[in-house]
Amino acid sequence: MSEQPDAPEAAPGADAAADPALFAHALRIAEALVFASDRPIAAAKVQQALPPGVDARAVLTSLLATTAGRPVELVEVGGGYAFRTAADLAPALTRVVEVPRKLPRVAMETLAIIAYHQPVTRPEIEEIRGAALSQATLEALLEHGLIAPRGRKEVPGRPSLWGTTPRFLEQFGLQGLGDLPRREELVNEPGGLFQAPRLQAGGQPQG
Amino acid sequence: MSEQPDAPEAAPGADAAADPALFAHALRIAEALVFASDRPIAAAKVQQALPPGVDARAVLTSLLATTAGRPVELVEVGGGYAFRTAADLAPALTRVVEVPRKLPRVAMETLAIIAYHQPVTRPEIEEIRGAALSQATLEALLEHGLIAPRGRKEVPGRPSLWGTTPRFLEQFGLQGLGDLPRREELVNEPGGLFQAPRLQAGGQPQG
Amino acid sequence: MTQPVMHLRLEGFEGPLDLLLDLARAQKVDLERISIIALVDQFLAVLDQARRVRLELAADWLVMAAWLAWLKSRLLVPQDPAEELDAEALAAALTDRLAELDRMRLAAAFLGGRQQLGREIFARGAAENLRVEDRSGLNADLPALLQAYAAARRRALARRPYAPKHRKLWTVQDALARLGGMVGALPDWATLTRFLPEGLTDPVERRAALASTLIAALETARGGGIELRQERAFGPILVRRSTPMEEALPDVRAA
Repeated sequence: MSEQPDAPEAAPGADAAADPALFAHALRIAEALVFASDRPIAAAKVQQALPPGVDARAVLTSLLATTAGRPVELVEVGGGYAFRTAADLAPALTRVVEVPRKLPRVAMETLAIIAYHQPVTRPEIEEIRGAALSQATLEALLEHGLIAPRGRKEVPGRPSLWGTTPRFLEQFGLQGLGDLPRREELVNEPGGLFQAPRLQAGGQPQG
Repeated sequence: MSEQPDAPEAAPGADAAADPALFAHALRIAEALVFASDRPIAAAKVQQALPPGVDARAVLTSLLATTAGRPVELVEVGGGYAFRTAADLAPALTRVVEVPRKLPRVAMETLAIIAYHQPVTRPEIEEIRGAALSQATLEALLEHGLIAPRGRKEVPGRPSLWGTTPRFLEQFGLQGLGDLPRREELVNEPGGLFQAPRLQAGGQPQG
Repeated sequence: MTQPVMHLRLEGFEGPLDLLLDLARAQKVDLERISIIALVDQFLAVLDQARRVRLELAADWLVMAAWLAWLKSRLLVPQDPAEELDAEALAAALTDRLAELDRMRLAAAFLGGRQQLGREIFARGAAENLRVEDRSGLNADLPALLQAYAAARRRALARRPYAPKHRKLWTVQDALARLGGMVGALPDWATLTRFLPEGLTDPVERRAALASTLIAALETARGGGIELRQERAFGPILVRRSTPMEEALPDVRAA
């Protein structure tokens, strides 16, 4: 692409250009070497494998041109050269594997508390979990579409109220919130100590 | 797309051949797919990536022909297809690539015995060699991935049975165990079984 | 280096079979025409030389030497024809073993002569991963959700400072008031437990109320307001309003 074989002013590759057979052999070596290398290979390293008098840069530049459009193309990456399958073949080659992720523990607990105590504010969630709640956790749940804001609570600061979404019901295979087991079945709440901020989610099967 | 209405008896590759553009696309996909991997890819696996109606074997056969003589050639090895550097480039490449140490003679003999007598127990190997086999030798072969246990022999002591791996075929560039010289061929030239102590069975497999 | 060549030579062999194979090769004849007797002589000669230089010989060498010597004697002077056949079969088995070892040596040479992956032939150094992982899905089910809720609550509760349970205790005064209020309406004997306050589910609170009510009943009985009766140990305690007219009746019964 860049080297003109008859360009007389081409400094480094000049003598190589004079011997096409030698240059062709160097091309073969360079191609095989880049192929065999386990990481992008620098021009200087390629140079070591080439016959004396052939400039690695000229060879690699030529190889860039000849492999362009091939199913596997030479590319320059990270200070070296490597072969990469052509981008247009990606749809035919890549196999998409679904790897469902687990929610982190904090997110799962937060989601459970929102499910049982909705609509509930962040400070209330922190009170119920007995631990601080990061914004990132709420955002992760939002991103998965599992929770949604449900207006604001009319107390100083007007904190957002959170509730679960239809996507939440779908994820956990619930017809409605009324399908959740009652809280008392899960935890022995000491009667007087813990005043539930909300009435029990299990009790009010709406939706 | 795949069936020719007027040629119902067409062989698998025939309809693909009828559409040169489709076949050319399949060639690109197959080349990229095999090139991307460092292990042999089975024809069946290639088939999955090809457009319907194009026969993988026909594509791979064509690819074997078109890449022959290239610095990186398609070869059939270990039950699949893989790209490998051309043999004539070895001297240039080994100047740059670090080459692992050769297996010692004992290990090579043990490997040969396992290849020909598999599945075989360690005492049986020792019987053939007429000498004790060190644990280190077996471990070296295991470490190289050339041999693998194949269950146990139902005799007193239940010794492990050993066999060669697909990696063994890859290492020595064999398509299958059938590529090994037949036992009769190992009894070499007339004039003396014991004449050539370490003959170079070398480069070419059998005819 | 004072050790003679033979020492080094024997050590170069992988056991007696290896030496036998080497000696057989030196005969430069076909396998079928190999002279077992000559082979035995050569083998024993090598071992003799080794002994002369005080080379320690491993047991398997000595076993092989003894066996070969025995084989040679049977081949030379068979005591009966059956034994001769036997010796010939053993000799044939030995040549078979030597031939098999030789084949395996050739097989090893075949493998060693091939161009090897990673030595002369190279594979793709940096394999490309063509798998794309779709991590957008969520791996969460209802049991996990419920466990998370229970775990969060348990932890939160465990973290709270310990506070003894608040008890609603039924005092003797309470019991006196309730007894006084209820007993007037009773037509006949009633069990003491009828005078307990309603809605007591906690067993501790219930036992405390029972004790208070009993004390209140005893107190009231002492004042003559009611009568108490228990027909057997641990039986129900019965209560009724005192009626002066029937005062004699308990005495009759008691008598």
